[in-house]
Amino acid sequence: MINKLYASVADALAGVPDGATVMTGGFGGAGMPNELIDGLIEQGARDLVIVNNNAGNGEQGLAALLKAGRVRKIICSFPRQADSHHFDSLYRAGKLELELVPQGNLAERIRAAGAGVGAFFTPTGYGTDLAKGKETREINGRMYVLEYPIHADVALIKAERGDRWGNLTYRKAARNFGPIMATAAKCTIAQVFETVELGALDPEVVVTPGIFVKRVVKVARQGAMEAA
Amino acid sequence: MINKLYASVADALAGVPDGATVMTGGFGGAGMPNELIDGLIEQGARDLVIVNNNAGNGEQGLAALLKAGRVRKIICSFPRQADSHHFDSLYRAGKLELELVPQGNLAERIRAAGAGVGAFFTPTGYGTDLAKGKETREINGRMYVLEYPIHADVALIKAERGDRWGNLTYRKAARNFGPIMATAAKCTIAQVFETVELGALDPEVVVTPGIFVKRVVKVARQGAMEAA
Amino acid sequence: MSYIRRTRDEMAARVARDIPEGAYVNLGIGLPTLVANHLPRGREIFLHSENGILGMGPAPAKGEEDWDLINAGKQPVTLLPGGAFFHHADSFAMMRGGHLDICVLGAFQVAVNGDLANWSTGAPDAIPAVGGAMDLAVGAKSTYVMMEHQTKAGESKIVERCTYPLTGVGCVKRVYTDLATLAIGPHGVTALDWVDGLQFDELVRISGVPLREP
Amino acid sequence: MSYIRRTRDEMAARVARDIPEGAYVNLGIGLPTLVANHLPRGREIFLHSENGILGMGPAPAKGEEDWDLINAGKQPVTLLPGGAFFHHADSFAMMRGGHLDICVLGAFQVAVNGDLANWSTGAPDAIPAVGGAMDLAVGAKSTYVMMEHQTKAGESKIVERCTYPLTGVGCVKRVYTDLATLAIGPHGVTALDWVDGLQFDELVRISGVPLREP
Repeated sequence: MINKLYASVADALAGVPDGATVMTGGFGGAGMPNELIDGLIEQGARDLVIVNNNAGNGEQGLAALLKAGRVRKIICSFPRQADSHHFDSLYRAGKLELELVPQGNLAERIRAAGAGVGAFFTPTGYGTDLAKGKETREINGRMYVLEYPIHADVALIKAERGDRWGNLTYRKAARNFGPIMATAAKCTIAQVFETVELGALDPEVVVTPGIFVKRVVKVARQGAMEAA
Repeated sequence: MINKLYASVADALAGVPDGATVMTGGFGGAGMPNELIDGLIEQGARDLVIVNNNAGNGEQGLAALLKAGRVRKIICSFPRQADSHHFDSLYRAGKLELELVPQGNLAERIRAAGAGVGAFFTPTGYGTDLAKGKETREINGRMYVLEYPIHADVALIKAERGDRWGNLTYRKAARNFGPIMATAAKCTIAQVFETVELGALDPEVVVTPGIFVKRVVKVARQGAMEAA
Repeated sequence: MSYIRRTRDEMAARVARDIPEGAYVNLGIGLPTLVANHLPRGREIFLHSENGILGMGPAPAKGEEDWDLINAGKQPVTLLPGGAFFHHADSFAMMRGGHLDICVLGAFQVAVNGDLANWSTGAPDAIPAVGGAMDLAVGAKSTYVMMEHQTKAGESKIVERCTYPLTGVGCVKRVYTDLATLAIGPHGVTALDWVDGLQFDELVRISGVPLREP
Repeated sequence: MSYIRRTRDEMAARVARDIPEGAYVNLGIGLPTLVANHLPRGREIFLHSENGILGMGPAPAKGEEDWDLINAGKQPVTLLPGGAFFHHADSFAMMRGGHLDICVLGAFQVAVNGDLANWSTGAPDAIPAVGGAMDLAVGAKSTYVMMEHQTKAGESKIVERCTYPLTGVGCVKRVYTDLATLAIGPHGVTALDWVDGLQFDELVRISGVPLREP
């Protein structure tokens, strides 16, 4: 019997190696897998490459991971936030490498990794500093930039419900990067607020089929309704 | 007030021009918009380019459209079926142009059109006759073929439920090409078995948001459970 | 003759007037967010948020905030009946694929050829952040900009050529400022309207670039 | 010494034996479809169908057919509890992205370097049709082929070089035939097992290509 449900966050995070590329879901606080990120700090992996839309804010989650000195590089679209001071100071001190990617190119590069697309031409960023040095091409009168997939070793995502096969549903705009990051990582670990019996999720509304998920761990709902 | 609900199949098909590229959903009989295709025969547009997974079988739907001599070219992955005799004879007589595309490249080219991707590198078909003359490239040690989007003027799709904003849900494996074709056409026309009040579709389970749909028409459920 | 500049709300109302029923619209963070408050009641307009929302409604009542339902600026919003959620790749496919009719963005500078600069001032110590700006700039059928006409130092933000790093090339169709509404086309910039009491010659002088009368 | 060829069901059972618990598997149309009937009970294996199904179950009872729930061969199937539906781009992304562990395909020819020919005999009057064959050939972590060892005319279908049009280049890892199980690797083809009574030398002669013993 296949059972992807893990008993604890610590169990679910076992084996994340130093040097791993780790995708973390979330847009602002919505969909941010805070418990898994806290667990990753405990777990101790270092020299990480983080892929996220933002670069952490305040003192929790990604910001705490940065503060703990575990991150070598971050690939994101919007690191600068009102309270992104841990990112800011590490970046200014030259202790953190940054690859800045337009948000839609970030999403499409993650999707391309999951979908086995080798590279794709996108109009976004053409003629800007973020496309400097990249291959460009005119296609049907429009200019495009060639972008490559972003693969990950691990994806940490937050979903709403999950079952023992790893099927997931999400809640409102907390869906954001979760479904595509799940497809792009060798090992996708999902925290959920509720685990359900096999068959309890309507097959029409499963957003992430279990094929993309290796581990599911239930966490208590706390702070989900608060700003993060 | 925006109301995308049309009173009849004929109304919904008004204005499809001669020479149009028309995508038609369906894989085998599942998801095939038979009423809309019958309506298109009535409507009379000629010189069409059809994009579909198959090329019609038996005497109905796409097969009838082919028989009526309305189709100049078909882009599909699997025209040959046990009873695809209308396609077979037109093709053998040189009266129908065929662009044969591996099914996954067909799906991804349709998706690329809807997603504004200018072109993409796919591993599928590399080294085969279907990639002859196409640009190839080695990326990270793997060989890829460059494929371009397929755009359409009109998409005819079959869904299960729809509302006046054009939101759609599907039923089981009848979903197949519907959601991606809806994104790739200038004018997507959906036949549904049920129209519902705005807000009746759970926003978590809308598969095709109304932005991709111009017209929705209700048809009676008949033969949906039969083989087509 | 003297003139009074449009307030931020007047600018937002001016933009809102040009958004027709049935339009699919993305309002950028900052100034453009105000446009939502001025959309005529009874006109059905579909608001898209980059983080996977279509059919976004107004801010919730105090105490009703749901932090899983936020907009691109991370503020709590609501969903209208008929709205839908989707993931980030689908959301940006919606933009990049040209399905949005109008995108309204803030800007540092807009050039007479439609080039847009709104993501970075290029300051050497600045921390770069782009978010969805570049995707929005090229993704809608029409990209509108809403900004003050001049910097605080009195320099025109309508320029011959952007000096700040570009967000998108030749993408802006209209500019709504506190002084005027400008259309950018193949033959240059046309002033569509300007505030009462301001003479056209004065608008041209303030703008510092050639303008055509409507 | 005489030998008896494996029946189609015995071939299917031989393939099924090599599919481990938890595997995500696509069974091609035709012969490979039989494998589903031989998967050991109690071993949870996830069947994928290209038309947007994961967790496909067996054929429904007569009279219970739902024609919105069909497999790649357009035959009615069922869905297991825990299954899911998705659209065609997502379904083929699942393949192309390397998420399937095993894909079992029929074939006209397999070359010693793993080239696969299974979509066209190249006959000048044939109507071409490829379906998902090329996507499946390159999409799974392991592509297995299940076919008769020889054509009706007695020619080996294991060849030095495919004479029929290719479906995929160097993609086949294993071949299950009515005579033997072959593994294709960087050093050529290894016979893993063969039917009782058949001598290895005879298998090599029938195959017409060099084979290694296990």
